[in-house]
Amino acid sequence: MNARMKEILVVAVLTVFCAIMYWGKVDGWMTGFQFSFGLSMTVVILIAVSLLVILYLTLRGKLIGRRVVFLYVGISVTLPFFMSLSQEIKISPEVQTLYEGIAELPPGSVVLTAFDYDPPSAPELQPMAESFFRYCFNNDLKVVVIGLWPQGPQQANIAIEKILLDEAIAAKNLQYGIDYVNLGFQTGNEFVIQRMGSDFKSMFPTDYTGTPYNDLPLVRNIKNFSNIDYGFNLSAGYPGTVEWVQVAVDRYGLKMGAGNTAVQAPQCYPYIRSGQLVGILGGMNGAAEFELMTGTVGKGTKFMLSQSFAHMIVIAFIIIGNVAYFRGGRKQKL
Amino acid sequence: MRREIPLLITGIVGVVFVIQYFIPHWPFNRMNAWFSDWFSIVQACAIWLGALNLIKISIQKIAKKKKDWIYSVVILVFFLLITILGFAEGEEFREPGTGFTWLYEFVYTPLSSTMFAILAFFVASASYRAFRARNLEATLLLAAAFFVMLGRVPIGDVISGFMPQGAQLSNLATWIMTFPQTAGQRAIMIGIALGIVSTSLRIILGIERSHLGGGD
Amino acid sequence: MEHFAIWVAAFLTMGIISFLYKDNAWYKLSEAIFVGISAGYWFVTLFWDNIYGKFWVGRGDDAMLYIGAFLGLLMLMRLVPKVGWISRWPLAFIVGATAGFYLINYFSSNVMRQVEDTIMPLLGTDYSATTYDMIGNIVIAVGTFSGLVYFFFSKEHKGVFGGTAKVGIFFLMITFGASFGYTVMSRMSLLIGRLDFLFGDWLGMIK
Amino acid sequence: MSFHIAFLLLSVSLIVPSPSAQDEVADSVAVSDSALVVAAPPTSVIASEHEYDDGEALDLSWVPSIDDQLVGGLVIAYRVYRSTNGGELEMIEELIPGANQFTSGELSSDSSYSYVVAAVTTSGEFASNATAPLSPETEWLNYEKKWLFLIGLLIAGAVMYFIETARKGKKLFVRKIAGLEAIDDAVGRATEMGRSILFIPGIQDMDDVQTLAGLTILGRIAGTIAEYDTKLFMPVSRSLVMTAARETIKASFQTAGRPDKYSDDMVSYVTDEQFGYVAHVDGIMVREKPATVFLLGAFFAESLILAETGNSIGAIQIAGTARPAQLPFFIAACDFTLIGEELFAASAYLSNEPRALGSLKGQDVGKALAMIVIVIGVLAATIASAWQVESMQSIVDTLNSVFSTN
Repeated sequence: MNARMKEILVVAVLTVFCAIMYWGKVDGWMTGFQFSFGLSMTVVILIAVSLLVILYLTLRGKLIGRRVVFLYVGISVTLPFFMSLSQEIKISPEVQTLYEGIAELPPGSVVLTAFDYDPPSAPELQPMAESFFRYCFNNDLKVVVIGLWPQGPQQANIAIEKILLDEAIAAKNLQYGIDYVNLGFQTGNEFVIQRMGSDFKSMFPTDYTGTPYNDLPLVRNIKNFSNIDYGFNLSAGYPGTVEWVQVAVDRYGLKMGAGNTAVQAPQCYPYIRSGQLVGILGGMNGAAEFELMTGTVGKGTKFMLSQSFAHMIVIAFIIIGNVAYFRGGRKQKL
Repeated sequence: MRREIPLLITGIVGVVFVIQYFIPHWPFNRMNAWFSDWFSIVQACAIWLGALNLIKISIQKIAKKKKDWIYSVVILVFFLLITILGFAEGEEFREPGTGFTWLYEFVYTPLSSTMFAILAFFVASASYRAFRARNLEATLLLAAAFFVMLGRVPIGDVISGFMPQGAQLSNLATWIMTFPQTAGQRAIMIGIALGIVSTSLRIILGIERSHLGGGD
Repeated sequence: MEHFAIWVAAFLTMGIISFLYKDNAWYKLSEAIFVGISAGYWFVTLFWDNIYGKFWVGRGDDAMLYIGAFLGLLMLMRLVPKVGWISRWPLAFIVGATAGFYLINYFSSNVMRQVEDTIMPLLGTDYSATTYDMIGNIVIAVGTFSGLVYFFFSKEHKGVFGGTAKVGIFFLMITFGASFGYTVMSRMSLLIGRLDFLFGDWLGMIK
Repeated sequence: MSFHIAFLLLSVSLIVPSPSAQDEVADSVAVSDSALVVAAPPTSVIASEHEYDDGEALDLSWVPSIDDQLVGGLVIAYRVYRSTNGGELEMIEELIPGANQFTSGELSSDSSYSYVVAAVTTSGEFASNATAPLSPETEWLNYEKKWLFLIGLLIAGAVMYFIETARKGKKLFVRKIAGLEAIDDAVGRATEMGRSILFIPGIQDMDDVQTLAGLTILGRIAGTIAEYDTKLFMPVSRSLVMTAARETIKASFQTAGRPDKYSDDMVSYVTDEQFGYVAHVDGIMVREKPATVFLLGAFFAESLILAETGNSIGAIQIAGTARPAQLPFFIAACDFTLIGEELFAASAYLSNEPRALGSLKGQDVGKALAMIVIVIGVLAATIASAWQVESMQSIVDTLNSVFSTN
């Protein structure tokens, strides 16, 4: 069988698979598909056994290629979606301090949330945004949203819309303009923060719908950072937490916590040690921990199983790689 | 002259932007704001140069029937499609329901999310290949990555369950992140900042000037 | 329309993923669509946000915006070969402002602040820190110091100095390893997000 | 003079109580039907200049009413009133009991302001005397930043001193940096193999110093490329970078005496979108198979996608960035990595120009200063807290205040 034939076969198999799955969706028998506990364990054991086989092959001098690694990553992330297994979650200190920082705010405090991320980072940051808003609305904190990334405020709206459907929060009958405001996006990166230090209104003359700043009761009396009780920045890169700390915290003394993608978080750790940040939610784990602290179950908790599996796979391959190295495959390049 | 004037502009503007930090008085207190405005306007003008270049290259490729020229047609078609929509739909081009938004939501977003997501695979293959205990430094790299990776997911504590409270993998991960990691980051950050100070000075003093081109 | 949209998104998603196997027509198509759409997206967005939204709307209130427009115009002179050299002026302006701004900002936030934070007692009686914190503080002080030694350019890494630089490299390696390990999580979650789309939104298998 | 009298009148009217307060007194009495609660007004209300600002604020301080007690206190709030240019008093802020200061913002240095602070009880308001009218002033210098200025000046001075020393011809020692040695070899390798060189200057625009650093390195290696007559291609994600990169390469080719070899097509704009750009560069990498890949500039999440793809095609990769978060990926996937500061040192180092090398010496002065301060500070703080030595503590406090940026 030549390469071209193989490719055609792959595409055909994929098409059939998609067709069956889609039929399952339309028909309904596929929805909420779950492995039983026994089957889940069997799958886990099968994966483990196949890894042992790879280890054995490596010991025999047969190195696997990067595509095999790719395949395992795909499997390890996908299968846990359908497994009925649960795991325990522990709270880390930086999440604890962040939570305490918000918990001590009296009702009516104004919280500024800066949405500095776009849809690609949403899996990590959206669960944080949702549980943060849920906490704020449940505890009568007033929320002002801005974004230094163009798509940030849209992400905020998605989160708010979802949270407002919660029964407890729907019962509060929150009003836009009074209980929360979305001022939208502004270009200019850290310069925006800088200018907000003297005047919010000059940077956000209207909210995202075009309502003038002064017609919004919640923000009408907010001049600058001194009228903000707490800042929360969800960031996936530049501009993000580093800029907020450099300008809003260092220059204007804003009290601030942050939710970062896991990659961004290590860079901000020095800021926790130095007290420039109250706390950090790092990655999906941070989101899951925050969900636990605020007593809700969201996607962060749900996806942690896939997360754990993926980590185990990466670790397994690091071990296999080292076995290959010590066995003498030192000159081998993947 | 063509070479001196830009150098002079860079030097003067550079100095002004340093001292504005120390002067709260007008006009220095407005400098940052003005610059951010000006920069975004220049940026928006410059993108015309980029876009025209993209069009030019695509057309060249199509005209010469170079390999894979058909994909240049795709680039052109989609570029023109979203541009025409964006301008035709006017100021409200980003409102829900516009064609522009549709393209953004169902074409742009999935593409960019997926490109970002395939990093997961590369992270795995890079770990497999690079984290090998070749020498002491590589071993430290490997060990730190190994423990933090394990400590960051709940399963780490299941593995280290036999250890006393406070000495589990998640605590180790936190410890590595809070102390040695912070120390390393700090040294890097201080170094970078000094590097930036010196590079900026070289630019302001006109020692680095290749980006301003030759004297034609 | 909704169905069609999700199919389009799923098609493009899998096109990109197929690159992992090898470069192929599906990927090339997705890539070309991506380049065309995103270049157009920014072209349009920058026009409406910056030229229209910032300059045209705001020019009455802030005459300074005309300077920006002037710089932008000089930039566009590049299209006219004879006077293209003038586009170096706005470039020179931007480079100068960036150099000045970064110089002072990084100096204050990264040098001053980080040095200040490293000044702390390693151990002590009235210090409320635990042994855990004390060891940590020692690690931070030693790590920061030796890391700086590593970056020192004026002295060859030999003798005691070289030994300290070596310790600095160890710290840097731990830093990189830890950051890498920490990042794995984030990258995996992105993939989780995409697969959630494929299996949840598209195929409807996840509730 | 009439101005002052007006104020006197106003304040008097406030004390017994002000018209607006009077209404409230009437209201609350009517509603609560309780006894009148009288409290002493706040005293010693002083308005003063808010220091080192641009003339937009005044500071206000006062001694709280003696009836403002933690237990059984009568005061439920303080209200701050402001009069602009002798006009009517308007309430600008309500503060919690126990408050004794307030910064009044949004002012203009063209007007003068006077303030009255009133203690509020359930029965009404009891106002202080009005402060003398005061205009906020714009300062020309922010003295709070004087240490930052001095230390900055010291380091900048050191950089300039060494630049000058080097210019005069004094030989300065700068140690070798691993990755930089490899750059020429990498260019040579591409030439030998008859393949191309790919240069990526990061994905940020010209307003990031890292992009500038990447371009200056490009300037250095473009000369070598011109000499070797190797093919260079450089897709970029920002139009301004495209313009600047073309200028850079053109200048280098001219200096190398090969202006004829230069072509605008070496640099092409792709898209501003991070991942669209990466998708394209990845595609180019596997199709063109460059022998050498340079990744020098500001990188974000794409760092590993690019570096892993480059690795899979067997290219020699030299990377460098000052984004700490991305360094681990370059270390893992590239052959040589310029770590943070080394990226900025690289162009100076490659240029072999004495002045540029001198600036590296100046940088070292900064590092030496940081190290000395850290050693002294940590020792002093340790001694101070372990043996309660006052003098040591004062050293620590001084250092902290000097290096504090707030």
